[in-house]
Amino acid sequence: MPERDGTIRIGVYACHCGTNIAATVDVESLAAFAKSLPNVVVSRKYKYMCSDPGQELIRRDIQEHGLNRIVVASCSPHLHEHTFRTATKVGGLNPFYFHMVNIREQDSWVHANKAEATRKAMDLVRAAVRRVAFHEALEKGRVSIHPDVLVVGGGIAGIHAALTLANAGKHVYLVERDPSIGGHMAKFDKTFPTLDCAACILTPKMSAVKNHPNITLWTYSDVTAIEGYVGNFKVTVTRRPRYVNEDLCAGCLECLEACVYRQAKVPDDFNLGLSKRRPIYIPFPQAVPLVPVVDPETCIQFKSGKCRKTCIEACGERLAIDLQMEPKQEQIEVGTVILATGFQTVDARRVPYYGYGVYPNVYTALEVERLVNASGPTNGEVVLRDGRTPKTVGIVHCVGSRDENTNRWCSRVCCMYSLKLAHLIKEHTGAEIFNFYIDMRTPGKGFEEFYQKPLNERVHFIRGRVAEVTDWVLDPSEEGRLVIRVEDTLAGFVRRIPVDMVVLSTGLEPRADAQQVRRLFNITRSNEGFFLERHPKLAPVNTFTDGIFLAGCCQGPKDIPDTVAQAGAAAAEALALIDAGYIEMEPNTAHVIEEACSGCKTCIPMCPYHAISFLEEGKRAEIKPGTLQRLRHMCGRLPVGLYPAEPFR
Amino acid sequence: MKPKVAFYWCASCGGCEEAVLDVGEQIFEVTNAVDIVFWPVALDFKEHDVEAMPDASIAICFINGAVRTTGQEEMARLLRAKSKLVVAFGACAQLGGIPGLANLSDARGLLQEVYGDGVAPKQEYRNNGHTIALPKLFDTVFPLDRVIAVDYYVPGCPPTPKIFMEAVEVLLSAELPEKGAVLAPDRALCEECPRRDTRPQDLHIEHFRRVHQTVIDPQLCLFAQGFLCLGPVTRAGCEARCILGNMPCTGCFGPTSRVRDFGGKAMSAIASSIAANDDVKTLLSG
Amino acid sequence: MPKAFEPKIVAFFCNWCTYLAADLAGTSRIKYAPNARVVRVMCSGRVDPQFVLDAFAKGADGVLIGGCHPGDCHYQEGNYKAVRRFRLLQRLLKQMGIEEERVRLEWISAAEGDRVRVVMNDMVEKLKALGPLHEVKEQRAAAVEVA
Amino acid sequence: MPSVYGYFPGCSLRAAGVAYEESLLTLFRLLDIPLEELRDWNCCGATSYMSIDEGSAFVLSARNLALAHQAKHHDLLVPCSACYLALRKTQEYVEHYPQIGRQVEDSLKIAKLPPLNSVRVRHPLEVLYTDVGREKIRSKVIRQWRGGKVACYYGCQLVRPYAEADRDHDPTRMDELMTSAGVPTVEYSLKTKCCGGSLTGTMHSVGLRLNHILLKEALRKGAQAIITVCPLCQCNLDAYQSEIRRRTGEAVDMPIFFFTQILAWALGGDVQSLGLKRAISGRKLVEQWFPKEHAGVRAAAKGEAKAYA
Repeated sequence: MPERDGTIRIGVYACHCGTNIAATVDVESLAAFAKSLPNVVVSRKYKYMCSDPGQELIRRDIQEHGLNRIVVASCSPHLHEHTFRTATKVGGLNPFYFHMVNIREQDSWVHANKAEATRKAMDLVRAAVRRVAFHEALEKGRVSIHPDVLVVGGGIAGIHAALTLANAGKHVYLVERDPSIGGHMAKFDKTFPTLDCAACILTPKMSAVKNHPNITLWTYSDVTAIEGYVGNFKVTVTRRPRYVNEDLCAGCLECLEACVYRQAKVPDDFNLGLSKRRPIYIPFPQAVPLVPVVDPETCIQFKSGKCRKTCIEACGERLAIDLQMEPKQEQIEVGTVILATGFQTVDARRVPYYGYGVYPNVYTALEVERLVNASGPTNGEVVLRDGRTPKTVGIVHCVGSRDENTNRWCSRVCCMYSLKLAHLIKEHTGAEIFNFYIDMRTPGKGFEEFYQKPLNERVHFIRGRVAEVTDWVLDPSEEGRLVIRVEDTLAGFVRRIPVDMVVLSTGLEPRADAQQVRRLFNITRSNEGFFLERHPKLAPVNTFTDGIFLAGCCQGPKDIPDTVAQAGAAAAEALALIDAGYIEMEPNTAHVIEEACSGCKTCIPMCPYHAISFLEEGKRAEIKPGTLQRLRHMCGRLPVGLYPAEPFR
Repeated sequence: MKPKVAFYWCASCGGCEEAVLDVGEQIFEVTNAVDIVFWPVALDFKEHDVEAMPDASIAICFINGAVRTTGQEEMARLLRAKSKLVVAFGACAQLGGIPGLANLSDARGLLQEVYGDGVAPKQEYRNNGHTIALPKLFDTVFPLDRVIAVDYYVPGCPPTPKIFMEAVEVLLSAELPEKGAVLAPDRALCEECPRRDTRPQDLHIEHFRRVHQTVIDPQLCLFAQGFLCLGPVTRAGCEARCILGNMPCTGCFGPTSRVRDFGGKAMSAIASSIAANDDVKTLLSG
Repeated sequence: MPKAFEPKIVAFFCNWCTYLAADLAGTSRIKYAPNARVVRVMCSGRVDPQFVLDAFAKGADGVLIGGCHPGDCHYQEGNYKAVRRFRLLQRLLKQMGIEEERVRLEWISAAEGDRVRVVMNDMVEKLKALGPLHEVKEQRAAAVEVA
Repeated sequence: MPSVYGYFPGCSLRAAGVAYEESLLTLFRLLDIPLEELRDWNCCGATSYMSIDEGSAFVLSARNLALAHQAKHHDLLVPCSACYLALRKTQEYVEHYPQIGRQVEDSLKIAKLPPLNSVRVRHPLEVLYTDVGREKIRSKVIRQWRGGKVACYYGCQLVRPYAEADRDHDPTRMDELMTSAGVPTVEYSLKTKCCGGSLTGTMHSVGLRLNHILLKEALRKGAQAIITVCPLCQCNLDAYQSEIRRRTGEAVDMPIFFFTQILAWALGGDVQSLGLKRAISGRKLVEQWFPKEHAGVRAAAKGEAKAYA
């Protein structure tokens, strides 16, 4: 729609949002007020501006009244700015001739006094009407997307995302900090609610990663630097030395046997210290890649330089073991990034009254996962540290979850894995099992049905938060056992239940280094510390940084099915960008007004993205082509020449 | 008949008056072209002579200095009535200039500061049946356009001969510039600074200096040396005279047309060039 | 009876944190004082001192700038730039006779909806105690007799 | 470490807990740490008052803090756990609840006392552990322990809710100090459980039961004595053992010490100046472990705490 003789003709639309706005803001007077403002040609109110008829109003008015600027007073621009820009465009105007006024989130919902809220709405609308006249028509630029993808974290989330992308023909760099991919899932025995063997469903995917021609797998590695922006990230990956050359090693593992340590003496991280390993080791039998690692902290050669180096001898002609190996930096370019950095379980010592670390027979659930696992430290035997088989077991739910003293959130998986462990321990030992829960939460497909299984197996369920796990004795029957003190809130009295083994169902929390990762990738964390998604419902795998997506528990606690679903979604989001080949950039970036630039260079070091360069010829500043995307903050520090375009003047 | 021109000074050091004469022999070109009808510093016309002139009979009136007293305000209003064009001449008339520094205090504070407990000037003095009254001080010093409508601005402390001659030329020509224009280039001083090329592209200033504290390098960008040179935010047109004298720019030409608040913008530019890697704690604690 | 003084606040909120926090306050139905008018900027680093001075010149009693916590800037270091300028601006305003409490820089992350309430209410309370900015200014314009 | 600590004895140390004060003063003298008793101190406002009229209790409590401020004390030593908690609670509430803060301030104004301040309320356990340190104590030990194993019992008020004197659920500092003094301790999982508190007076059988559990478990863990930091805990555990014997027929008879008694003895305190003669239960062990001939450093006479500073 062409402008009539260059005059500004504004349409203002005030939204009731049902009663969300109308209950606190007098929308009628707001619309009347808007009509009285300069350049306002049309002013309307409507029940739901975001609805089709609401948008249609805008379109029609643009055509019938020759409007050339649109102001909508409704909700937050984070919600519907795009909607109304589109409506403006459909009406035939440049979408940037639109401006939005937030009178819901920042007005009607936060104020109680109707007169005050209405006054505020009027002020905001007046400002918007004044400002929208300055808006300029902007065209979206395009930036090409590098087709390669970086996936950070090789747990089930990272593995699934990487495979999805690789199967779609994209090249993926999968970076894992541990010596093997597999993550937490590799430690599990069975998975709820189907009791699939975790290894049986995971290891094929791990091998597929290793063998996929489109996946470059770097384990024992960290992303140490990233710069650039969506479509064009430059990433530095530091590969820590594992002292065994991945290309030369055949995975025969003879070096492990040959180690001068006859007895394994180092606590095994993968088995949470429940077993021992040698200084040269593989984390677990199905490790991918199946290449040993030398731990310089415990290897005699590293400590004293006086080892017989029997490992090197055993390796023989392969020469795969290289104790001189140095960290190596890899530089890659990718267009998108999927973060799947996972979680950590709560340190059970943070709940001192449950006695973890004090009484040897108090275990964490993850430790018991290893105990019930056939390839675990006890070959699947559930035995106590002294070798006895427990006759009674107490499983304490919500350790480090739903707790003001540790973490407030529900960790979502503990109820289900506790049921699973109850079943597995029962199966392995026939022990009498007590579950202590606050609420049973089984909100997944087949979950509630699964709850029936331990119920039918006569596992006891006691509703009440456990007060303490202790060793003090009231009754001779408690002698030598652990006593769980709990208020049974269904029976209505306090109970003391002596058991042989206590399993603490520890919750999920952000990894200790989540803050560093957040800074590195320039994303946001939510209050509890997990990475923040762009929108909790409508953009659950996006971040506020374009081109960086989230998958799995780094975004919040979730089970394997949800993790895999989210990993697939993240891969799909990345694919959508890659297959489009380009991304439309928000055009509201800085630009240089050439005739105003005096070449003072003040702006050049100001830009954190190094997007401004100085042209010796003509002595002018210039925004480097293709670097506009991250300049959206419009450089408030620029003295004269570099001026922000609309709408963020 | 030659067009009539007037000069007047308000709160001013007199430098702008000299600046007119600084054009040297060219002054005769001016006097050939115009009739100077009022110029207290040089010619013996009085206020009542101006009062006697018909309204709008003066073609151009150049007023320098800020408005500090009621007397200056009265003269400004009188000249406005008698002139077709009023030009705020020099930094004080345009922006407030050095007299504007008095706005850090009020009038009473000012008198206290200057005279203390000594002999203060009297508002009225009587002798032999005659009374001499002093004009009253404003609490605030105003630039000229806060008191009367101003048509054009000639910046500078003082305006250079070149700027002055160009202004006279253009104002006598048939094609007048847009009302309210500042008659100097709308670019920053760096544009015409002889040291522009010596400013590094990645400037991070670690220490600020005052000119008396150190030996000033006569070649290098003064801002890069840590002096508060206002070149990046100041309007060009002075031909970088201070810089040629090895002194940082004090901003007498005022801001360019795109700057809303000169001081604010200057501060912004300075703050932005402070070394980026400050300790965060120091930053946050101020 | 004269109406109680209600301070006018102009707030500049960063699009990525404080503006989202204010949205969150809304969705959480947290109630706070209605005195501020929020201007959305893409980064607290975009807040030119000119904006603040202009707000005061046009009748604001206080200016609030909301940015991301140090280290959390969406544009890497915009908030550091903001804090530098803010420190200088505070000194300038003090010289101009504008009390320090009238301009405030707060770090409010997208998750801190309640912090918006706390800061807004606190600022309104402090400004009420200070009174309007412009009463002082009007007085200054009058002519004063010399002795 | 301040050069002098303000000292707030509280009522218990002048009544049932005299032994605590006697041994504390001896111990601090042995360590050359001057204590200066707060002049004109009053009730800390503790438990019972706090639950009947909180406002007045805070004012009472605050007066002591204000006096400490007036006397320019940086640290105020408060040996009784109830006093310690009452004073700490007052500081917290005054700071976080403006209404209480105003009430307290108004009342102090009437008494012409300065408003509340930042006096640090310190329990001797914390002072000995952090300010003095285990090293120094170990170096000053001159008597070798010949008694049996002991159970260190911390009680409730010292560490909850303000876990400043030690960790809230698993305090260990008394155990560590005992080890430094060469006294063997047992793992005692009831170390922060209820001693019966004032229930021994109001609901006697309930209080007695709680009390009994503590004694029995200590015995079961192989301890021959219980060490305490609180006059109420000490009194409860010490005073009712004969009644427990009578009611249950169990042979409970173990001495209950203040940790200051043990430490002062180990550092060479005069056995007469440790209040040991005031023990009710386990007298035989007391006499055996602390023979009369152990003379040595004495604290100044009662009420003269200031003089020896």
